[in-house]
Amino acid sequence: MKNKECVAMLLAGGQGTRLKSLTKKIAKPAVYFGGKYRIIDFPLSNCTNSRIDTVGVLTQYEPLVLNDYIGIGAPWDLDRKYGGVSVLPPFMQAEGGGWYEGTANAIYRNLEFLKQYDPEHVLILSGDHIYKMDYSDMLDYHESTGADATISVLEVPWEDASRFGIMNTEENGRIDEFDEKPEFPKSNLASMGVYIFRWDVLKQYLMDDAEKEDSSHDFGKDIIPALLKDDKKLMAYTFDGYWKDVGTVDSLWEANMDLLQPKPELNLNDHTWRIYSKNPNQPPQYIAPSATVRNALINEGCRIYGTIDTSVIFYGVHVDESSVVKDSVVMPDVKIGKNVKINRAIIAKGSVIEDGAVIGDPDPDSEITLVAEEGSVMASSYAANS
Amino acid sequence: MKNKECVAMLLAGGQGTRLKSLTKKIAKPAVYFGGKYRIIDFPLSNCTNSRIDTVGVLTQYEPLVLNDYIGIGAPWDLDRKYGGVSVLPPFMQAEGGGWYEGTANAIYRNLEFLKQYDPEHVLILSGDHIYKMDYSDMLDYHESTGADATISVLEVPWEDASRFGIMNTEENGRIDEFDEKPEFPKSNLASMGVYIFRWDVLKQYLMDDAEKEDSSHDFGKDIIPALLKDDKKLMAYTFDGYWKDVGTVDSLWEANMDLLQPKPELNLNDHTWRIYSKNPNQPPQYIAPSATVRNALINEGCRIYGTIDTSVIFYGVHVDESSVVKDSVVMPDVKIGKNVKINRAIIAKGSVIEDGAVIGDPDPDSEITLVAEEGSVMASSYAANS
Amino acid sequence: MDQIAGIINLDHEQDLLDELTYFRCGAAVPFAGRYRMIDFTISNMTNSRIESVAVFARRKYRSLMDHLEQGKAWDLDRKRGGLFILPPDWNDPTDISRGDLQHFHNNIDFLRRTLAEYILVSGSQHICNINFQDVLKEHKDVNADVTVIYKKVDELYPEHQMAHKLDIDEENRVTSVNNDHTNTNVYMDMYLIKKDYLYELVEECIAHGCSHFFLDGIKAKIPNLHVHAYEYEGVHALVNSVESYYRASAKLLDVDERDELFRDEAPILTKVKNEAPAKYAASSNVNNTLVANGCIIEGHVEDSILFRGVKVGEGAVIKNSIIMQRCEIESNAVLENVILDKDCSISESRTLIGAPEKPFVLPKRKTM
Amino acid sequence: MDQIAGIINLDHEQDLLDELTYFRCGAAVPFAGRYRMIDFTISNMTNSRIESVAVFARRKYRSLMDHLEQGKAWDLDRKRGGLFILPPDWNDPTDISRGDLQHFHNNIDFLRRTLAEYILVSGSQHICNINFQDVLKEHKDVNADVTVIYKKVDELYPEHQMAHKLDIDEENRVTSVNNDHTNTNVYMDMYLIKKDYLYELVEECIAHGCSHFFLDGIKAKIPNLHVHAYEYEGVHALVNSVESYYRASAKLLDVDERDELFRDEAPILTKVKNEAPAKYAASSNVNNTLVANGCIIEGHVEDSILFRGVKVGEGAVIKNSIIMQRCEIESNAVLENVILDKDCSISESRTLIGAPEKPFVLPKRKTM
Repeated sequence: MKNKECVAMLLAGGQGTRLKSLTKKIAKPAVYFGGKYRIIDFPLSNCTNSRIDTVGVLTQYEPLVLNDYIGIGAPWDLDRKYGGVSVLPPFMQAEGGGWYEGTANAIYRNLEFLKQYDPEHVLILSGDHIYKMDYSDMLDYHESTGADATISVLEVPWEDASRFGIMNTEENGRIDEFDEKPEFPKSNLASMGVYIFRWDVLKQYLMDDAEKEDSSHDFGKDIIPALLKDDKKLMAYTFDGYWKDVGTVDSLWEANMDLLQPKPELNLNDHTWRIYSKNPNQPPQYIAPSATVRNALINEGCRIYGTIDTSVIFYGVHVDESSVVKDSVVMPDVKIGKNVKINRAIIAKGSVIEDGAVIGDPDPDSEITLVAEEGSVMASSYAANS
Repeated sequence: MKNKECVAMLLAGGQGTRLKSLTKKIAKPAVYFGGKYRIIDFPLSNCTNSRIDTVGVLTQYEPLVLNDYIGIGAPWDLDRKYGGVSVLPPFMQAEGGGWYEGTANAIYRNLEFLKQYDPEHVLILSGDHIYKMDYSDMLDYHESTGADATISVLEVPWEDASRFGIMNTEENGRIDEFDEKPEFPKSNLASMGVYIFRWDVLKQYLMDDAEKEDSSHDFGKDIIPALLKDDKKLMAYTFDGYWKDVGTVDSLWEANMDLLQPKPELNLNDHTWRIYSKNPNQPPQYIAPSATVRNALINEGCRIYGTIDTSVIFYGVHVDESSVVKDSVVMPDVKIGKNVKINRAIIAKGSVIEDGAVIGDPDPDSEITLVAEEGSVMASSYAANS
Repeated sequence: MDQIAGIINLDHEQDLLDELTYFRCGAAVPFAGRYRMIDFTISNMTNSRIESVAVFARRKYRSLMDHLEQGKAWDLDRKRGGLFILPPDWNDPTDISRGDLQHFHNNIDFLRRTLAEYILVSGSQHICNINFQDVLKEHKDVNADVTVIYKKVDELYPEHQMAHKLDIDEENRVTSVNNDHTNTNVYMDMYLIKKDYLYELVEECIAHGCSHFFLDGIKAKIPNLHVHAYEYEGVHALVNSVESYYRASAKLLDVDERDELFRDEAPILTKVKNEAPAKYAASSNVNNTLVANGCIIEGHVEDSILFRGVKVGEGAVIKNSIIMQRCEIESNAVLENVILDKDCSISESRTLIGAPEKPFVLPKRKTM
Repeated sequence: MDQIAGIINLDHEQDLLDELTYFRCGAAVPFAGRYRMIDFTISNMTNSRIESVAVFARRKYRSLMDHLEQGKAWDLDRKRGGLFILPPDWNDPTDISRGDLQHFHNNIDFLRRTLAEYILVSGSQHICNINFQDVLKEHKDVNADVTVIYKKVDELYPEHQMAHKLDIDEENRVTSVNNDHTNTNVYMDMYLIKKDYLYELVEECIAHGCSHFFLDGIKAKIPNLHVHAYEYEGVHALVNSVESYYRASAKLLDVDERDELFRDEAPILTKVKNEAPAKYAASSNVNNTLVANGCIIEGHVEDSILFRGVKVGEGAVIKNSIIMQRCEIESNAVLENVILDKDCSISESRTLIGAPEKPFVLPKRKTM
């Protein structure tokens, strides 16, 4: 069999506890975004659009929804005969087994998977970010600079730099130092958690790292520092475009609201870079005579009889007469009764909001209200953060 | 979504230690059989031929080869949009996780998977046996008798009965007693490890069993006795046809030899009941002028210059001039040099047998010789059992 | 459960939808915002657990092939069974069959290979949500030779005049198939028949030089056969002209009609396009309209259907119209009683107004 | 890496394989025990990382469609790119294109949609194992307008007389395309061209009423274009007649020829059939023969090729013959210098002997 130029490994095992009840039953990469998608649609679509056709998805926490969602990879054109998408949970071997103990350990435990394809390079991705990126451009840069590893970075505002892993680089882009959340950042180039390694280098460092008892087996904390220590050639590849970590309820809400700009930075209608997702097969959305819809993203299968203002509405949502949904995100199959008022909220999948209920706080400084999955909200209740 | 009439759960986690080095790196269901197949091809093909299109494959031990082999299920027509084949390894949940602790525990831990399809019945299969069976006939029987569970049995010679789990039945086929390897069997109806349960009954008994601290969480040892104790309706469905447990090196060899009968009981050429398997895409086999081939099964991609007598040869095997392979099974991609003598042996995948080597013992009472995977046998060595 | 195989016979369907059928057959005409006509027939078949479907195509089937992609959307791209599009490409000089019998004769392998005992033959013009297993059950209960499916319509429209009608006795046996303009029992171009019996009738028809299997092989034999009439009672539309297409589309804006047609337990499936959710600008004003994904709406739309990827500029006004895939309506354009085929562009401030009873139709890729 | 899209143009290929092409085009003829002719072209394309392939089909393409199944075997049943079988079904009354220009004109969407910058156009009659990325590299190195591929053959056989030949100067530029019967530079019906340039030439050809793109659009322009000749040096056979088919098949019994054609790193793929391994009975005697899976052999076979699922009864003798899928040779039958198409049956003790230079051909499903 032919070997592969580049295989992607997508770390999708995170629980994402800061997303509260949204990740009670599903792993973070399976969380909904943008009226139609799940977070993992972005890295998977980036792969297929970048012509990377072999992706290992490392799962651990509540993989059932993710497994079922990824299925055979058909939505992302990753249902390939050789390669395609493979879900890689922890497994047992003759010499025992156990859970993945860190990002590097998860890849280390799947070296056999990588050896099957014997790639030249390995692309490491995480399933936590919303962005559109052509990994093949990064790969070209990685190959042309002859780097051992290339780390994708983006310029963040200086005042935010101390919240990120910061790459300090020489003029030519070579990384000479890595500062994890530095108090006094020397650069504003933040790591996006997207790495390309030469396969032989990665293999060696993962095997060495596995031997170290004091290692936390993490790319940022252990592998990158070890490479730098050995004076390996690490290059920073600057990405410029929309990139958002949606790790909290607030940032998830914000990223959804970003899509409602007249010309959003993240263009979902670009036919040369489609974001693929599993299709729920619903009829077109219906906007009734009584409805008022403005500044909104609405998906198929919805029926809108009320008012939607500056909101993102997933598939199969019904909004009855005289209800107002404002500055909110309504996830799939939510049923909203009459005379409901929703402000600055995320309503999780399958919730039922009864007639007259009032949810959320219109105060722009208030926290975003979250209604838990398959929650039921009565008229008398005022949904607390769950 | 529509619910499914019957979902199959295939237990494929076994290590199969009695197959020695054949299962060092792969789970037992992935072991090769019949010149072309792996054991798991049989239950998977039975499912698709029985129009059961939803199969969960429970893996645990060394799942990489099995995962890769099953892939998206395309060879068995199980690459379905809704349903199809799903590989189900152990996973972590908010409340923790761990390895599967028994056949019943493995199913219990995947109740959420089954709930997705909300089937009427669940078919439990194991990945250890070679047989062709129409599960839909068994399902019809199960439905027509209104049983809570139906167990497929076959008549074994009385003298062997004490090696099996024996079902004692009333005249109408109702099971009144289950004897695990009885010293003095009252019946010769042995369980094949193929069960159909009503989904509501199975769910209840698995949940009850999970609570029991003294349970070994095994279908044969715990679930079936519990059902019998509660006087549930358990029916025996008599299967008559070829069925073979290939759990040892000798039985695996025997089952291969069975195929060489002029009219083998297990007909692999029946187009109404094809055994599907992943295709290695090799050109046709070439039988050279110097070759002598008789009483053999040979697969594509082979080149035969020597003598093949009463043997099963997998794909990509080369046998050079003046070598004789007799009463043996040669697994994929084995290279056999000149003047080699092989008798009563199983040569595992990728082995290289050098010129002049002598392997195995022609004595019909001798044990079958096993050459380990990717083994190399020199002229001077005499392969020991590994 | 007994198995049924499906045949979608487009052989005698005429392409009378004017501009909409210049370059495609009627079965490939877009309908209901994201579907094609044939999606309803195929989905009804797969929802009835039919796993083998043959499409007898004769003319203008290229866009049909593109759309169907070997049945992918219906999970019919299979090893066992699946969807077969069968255009006419036969080269047997000894073949004497004519009309749709050519299809039955030359595609006899489809019938031979399927394990199904019964065959459901259907056209593509009757939009409905029907379960053919129910039809089979009735077929077996009354022990019929052939079961034909009909709809008793409340009111007769011009499109019904082009359909055959059934006279039925008190035991629901068909006594005649006719064109009586007052008869409201509209034959839905669907019948169920045992495979072996279909064989037999096909051979007989060919031997007698027939050219229309239903008329010559079944209708002509009504006195001698037990032809049972199955009444379909659900939502129904017959689309065989621009006017009936327009009328059927307008009915979709009714919530009850829509709920009966699009059902969770018997979904209508179609090719997936991966469009983003529809986007409504602050300036948009949309009422009583079906909108598919990928639309970007800045203007005013009412009583209309927008297919996938339609752009409506600021100040544009669309009423009582059907706008197909990827049309662009620039700002301040006015459209009323209009059907735009795919990829049309309407320039700024342009006005197009058709009659309510005869919409103005623009063919594919037109710029005005 | 630059992207290439592929076009397999069957438009001008004649079906001259007698009985073997009565009901199928040459591209669909079974070859080498388990393949069809077109498998080699498609596999060469996918092995060269070509991800979009269009097949311009004109006649007898039904069995081709069945075989290709939208490209499944080559992993070409894709969302992005993939395999498109394009039979002629165009209905634009304003279309003035002729010959294979009709295909280029009516399928221009294929070219528009692909992201590839280069197009590789090939026929289906040249059996080889070639990497088109190597061709592209040379094409760019010499900065050619068009690169045509040829094979310098050792010996000229009748089949080569039907092919075009190339005159080449010392810089490997083509100076003429001709039918010189002594020229051993056989044009392989394959050329590489930039997509935009292909567009341009196609439009020019249509405007001038041309009907053969290669002859009118490329050959006629050789004085003005930089047409580079790429020499393919590997194993090669041209199959355009029964005799050349028979000769090419016999060559496959040579281990070196076979090793060059079937390579692990550039495999030839085909539709999967799920046949059991071939079974050799105790009475079998097989020599110098290629055997596909599903065969059950009880008789004597030498210097032959058996396709999938062939049964050879006890005492039957087969020599220098090609036996296609599912033929049954009953006991004591004798076949020599014979080609049996699919599904033939030879009854007990029957003898059929052709001439070594002109094999006896039996059409599909014949019983003798």
